[in-house]
Amino acid sequence: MTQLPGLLDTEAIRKDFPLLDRQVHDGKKIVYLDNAATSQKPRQVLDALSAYYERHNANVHRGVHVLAEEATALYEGARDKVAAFINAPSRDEVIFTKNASESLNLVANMLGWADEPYRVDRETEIVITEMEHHSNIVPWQLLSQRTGAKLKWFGITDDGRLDLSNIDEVITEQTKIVSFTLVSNIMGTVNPVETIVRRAQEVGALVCIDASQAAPHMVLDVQALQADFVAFTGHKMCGPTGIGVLWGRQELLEDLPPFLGGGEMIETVSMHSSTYAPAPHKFEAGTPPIAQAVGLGAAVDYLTAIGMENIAAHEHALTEYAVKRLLEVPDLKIIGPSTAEDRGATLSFTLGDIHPHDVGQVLDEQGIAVRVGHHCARPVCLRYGIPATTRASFYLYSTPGEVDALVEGLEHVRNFFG
Amino acid sequence: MTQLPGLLDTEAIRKDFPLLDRQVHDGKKIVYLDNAATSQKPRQVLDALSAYYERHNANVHRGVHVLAEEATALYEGARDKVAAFINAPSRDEVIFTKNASESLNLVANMLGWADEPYRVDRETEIVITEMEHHSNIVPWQLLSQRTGAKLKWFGITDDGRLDLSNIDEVITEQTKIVSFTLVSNIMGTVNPVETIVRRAQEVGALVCIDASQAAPHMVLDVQALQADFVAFTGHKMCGPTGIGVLWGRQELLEDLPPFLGGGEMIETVSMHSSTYAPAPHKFEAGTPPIAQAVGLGAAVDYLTAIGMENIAAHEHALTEYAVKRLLEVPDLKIIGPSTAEDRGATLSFTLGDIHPHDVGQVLDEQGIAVRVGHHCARPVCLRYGIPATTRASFYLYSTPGEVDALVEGLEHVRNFFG
Amino acid sequence: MYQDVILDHYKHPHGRGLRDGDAEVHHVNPTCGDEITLRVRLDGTTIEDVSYEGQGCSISQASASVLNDLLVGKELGEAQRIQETFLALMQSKGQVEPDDAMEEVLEDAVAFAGVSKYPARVKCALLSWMAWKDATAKALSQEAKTA
Amino acid sequence: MYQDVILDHYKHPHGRGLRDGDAEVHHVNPTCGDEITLRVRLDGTTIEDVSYEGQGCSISQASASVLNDLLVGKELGEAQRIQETFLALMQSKGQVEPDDAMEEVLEDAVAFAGVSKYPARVKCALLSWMAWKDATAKALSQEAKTA
Ligand SMILES: Cc1ncc(COP(=O)(O)O)c(C=O)c1O
Ligand SMILES: Cc1ncc(COP(=O)(O)O)c(C=O)c1O
Repeated sequence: MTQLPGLLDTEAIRKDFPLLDRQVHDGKKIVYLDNAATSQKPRQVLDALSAYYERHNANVHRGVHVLAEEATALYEGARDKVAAFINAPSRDEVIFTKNASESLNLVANMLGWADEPYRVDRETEIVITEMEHHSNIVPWQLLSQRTGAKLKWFGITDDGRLDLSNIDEVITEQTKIVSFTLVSNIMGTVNPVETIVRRAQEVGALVCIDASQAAPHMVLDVQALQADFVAFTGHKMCGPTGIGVLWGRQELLEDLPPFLGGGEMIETVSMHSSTYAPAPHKFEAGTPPIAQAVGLGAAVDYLTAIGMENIAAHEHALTEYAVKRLLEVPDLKIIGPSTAEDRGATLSFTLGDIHPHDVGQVLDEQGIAVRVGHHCARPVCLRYGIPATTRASFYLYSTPGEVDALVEGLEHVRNFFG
Repeated sequence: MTQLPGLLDTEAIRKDFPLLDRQVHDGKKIVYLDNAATSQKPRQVLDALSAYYERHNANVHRGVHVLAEEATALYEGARDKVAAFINAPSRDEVIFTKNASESLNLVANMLGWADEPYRVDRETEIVITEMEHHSNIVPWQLLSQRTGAKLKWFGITDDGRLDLSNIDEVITEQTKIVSFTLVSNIMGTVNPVETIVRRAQEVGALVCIDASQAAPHMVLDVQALQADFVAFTGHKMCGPTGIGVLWGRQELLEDLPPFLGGGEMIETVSMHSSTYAPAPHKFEAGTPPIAQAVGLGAAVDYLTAIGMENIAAHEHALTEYAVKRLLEVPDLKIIGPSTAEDRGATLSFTLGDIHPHDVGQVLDEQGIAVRVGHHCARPVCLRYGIPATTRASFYLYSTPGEVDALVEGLEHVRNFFG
Repeated sequence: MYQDVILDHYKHPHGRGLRDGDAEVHHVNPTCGDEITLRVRLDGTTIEDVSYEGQGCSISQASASVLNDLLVGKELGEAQRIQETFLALMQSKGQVEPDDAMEEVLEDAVAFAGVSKYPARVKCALLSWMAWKDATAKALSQEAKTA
Repeated sequence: MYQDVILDHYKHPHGRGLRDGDAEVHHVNPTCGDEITLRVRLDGTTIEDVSYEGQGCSISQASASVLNDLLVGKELGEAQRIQETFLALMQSKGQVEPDDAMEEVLEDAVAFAGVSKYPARVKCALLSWMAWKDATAKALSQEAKTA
């Protein structure tokens, strides 16, 4: 067994994840390297879900019976946990959504319906980047189409970094909002937040950070980031599906208009008009994802107990090893940074002219789960003139042995199609 | 034990619901009469959730590995189950959302961004009713504010029915959409769909039905309803929180614009423009509530096995009994229909001048969980000049014994505050 | 939660009804529809009367009655101290066991300690107190203007 | 899934390259980026040539090669029957075990039976067949116009 400094005790950790014992294709133990798509869930999270449904299930808020009080305390308790996890100045800045995509659409729509000084219209500009997930592209394209605002973006360099050389032309006095990903979901690139935030602040633009690929893997401190909004999603960080988070600065959440209307988000309703509850409730219409919030709270507890610094160190060591081993595979070309510096544990590559679909399929036959395609970041594939990539992505339970299995698997792919 | 004709074998059914064994306030077994807020979940649904997370969890669509194929099959299989449950002409007409509120907002926003002939603007009118849940009021108020369309509504009669006497003045040639609830969540009233749909069709208006309080309790056949959109929510029908459904007619889903933008809902994305996937995916941005859809599929299986007609018959018998027993309580006044005809198993009432908060609290001390307040239907309270009601609502596991417990509990409340 | 003291005040409220005042406010608890109209009459810095009318649950009604008992006749500074003590008790989530010192200040109002365990009801207990604070501020600012 | 027959066609595609044609189409599978440019040349109702160029996975490439084998030289009616049989096989979700009659019609293409179990790959296998159908329709409508 390869031993690397900085690794976690994966033997112990893997015992918490029932799915990692799964066997596929006649008894092959699964090698799960599709963590950028979604993570597996520890027993602790599944237990929290069951306990919620078996003992405390009720609709939240306004109830005077025991179950309603308990469910409300659990749901709002999850908000406290998430707020602490991201070092939010106030728990009321944490909005629960259904996923990161809704969080990002929420920001775009708040601004689309906002009054001055936030209003986005044909006089103004929106800035994104070429390495965004579709969920941080399409909402801004829609906003741009519907308001007339101009959509601009940063390009990418040959080695998978943001090209900020023209930052002063991209972010201008017309810019109302800059939205970008902290970590690329296709290339693993970690972006230089400070440089972008500084320029945005100079021109008075708001900053929205897509932390979907960051929150699971590193310390996320919304105050240190100095952003105005930060979005992420539960299912990639050991939590259930069906829950996302938007953190936003309190004064913005107070000033900006609501998005979805309905129960829970109101203060008082008459047929003629309604007034809205204070944030976060203003942005949480309808019965929220109660059990899912409770599950996310348990996930945050789980990650915190292991320590986000330790998880980051583990993944860094593993990435260093994986980059080295992958570059030994003939004809393999990494799309994105080809060192372990300023990058996450997500590695995209091409393998000669073998199509990623074929790479993925033959790996699957060996029990190795990777993702193939454009990974909801098609502009990156267009940028590099490739139809798709094969992507292996690691998490706190991934091991050097799994990296070895991947490399062996790729050798097999090469022989198979050689 | 009271025996009524038409009752289900609740002794067997209750064994499926772990929460119903819950004891509160020093060993009192819970009497859960807050089913209009949310239902409890059978073991079968909790098992489906666990099995999904423990054995099949992966992100859906586009994956070539086993887990991704299995997760996709389970998620899309849930869509098949829901489509069959509501007798949808096509599975592609079933959109998964996070809750009924999102479903209703989705319809309002589709129309807000639509081109002719669907476009809602200052020349047009939107029709709702005074007995809607806030989730079927606020989205239309927002749409009306943002487009200039006029919002109109049907009033309510003294005995809790829709007042359709002026239907030809309310629904006119200017009406673009009529949105109303099939069953009132505060009064239990079952509304006369046919009359409203006929008039809407006459003037060429679309019809959206809020079936949140119907889907859990009766046969729901979207073709028989002849509506254009039908919305409901998973957590009230034995399913998990975090999942809702919007059914829409295929041609409308093809014609109408998307709402949330992001991964999964696109066909192809470039930085300059995007094209959208066909429905239902067009309306499902981001990672969907996968486990929650699977759970809802299991809920639908569970309900179907018992039989929606049987559940309706059970609740009808129980409601008849409950109405009779409640009217025996001095000073108790039912808000809404005071017979069991054309009404669901949701009973709101006032008890002399004892405030509902006090009624609910003292019932809670006896282990009886009811809801108090305006039940997200404040216009109904305004209509009847009351601050709030106490609401008891039943489901397939409710028993005549629980009705008796409620009536006894209310006697205690009267003595306590007498 | 329903201490006898609370029920007594609910059934036999003290000082209920609207009488002359220097300022009037109307407060509503939108989540449950509780309402109160409350007037304050000052004599210099002494509270001469707090009169009120409203509808709501036993907790909100009893709380208004207790307030009338506690504050009428007091100096403003003293009244404010009582109000703050009551607020702290209500926000204690059932963690505070009223001691003799607190009972000295709050008298009958210590009976509300149990209510603080029920987040949904804390607002009911505070409704009249918030209204009083508001009305007093209003009365003082009017006085300042006319002075 | 990767039958030897499929791998052979992938490594040594038949009839690859663009040659003269009566109509050309360009089809894309947006989910994976597979692309094909395909031309059809007709001689009356006989398919004289199907030429193509493209990029994609082994399944889509092999499928185009098999198509060329099967359809070139056939009458249109016959070709359509083959196309429909192949489509049915691909939509069978692995439920159809090709029998002799089917093998008679599809020859090497029965090797794709295994692909039908993989929903994500069925579209790859069908890409060239859909392109052929489209190109043929185009060629026929052009002919009709010029006739
Ligand atoms: C009639 C009605 N419509 C809509 C809703 C909203 O459902 P949800 O809160 O799940 O969005 C509810 C329940 O809360 C309801 O009873
Ligand atoms: C960088 C990034 N942003 C946004 C998303 C969207 O998250 P979700 O699909 O949970 O909405 C993802 C993952 O899919 C992602 O990787």
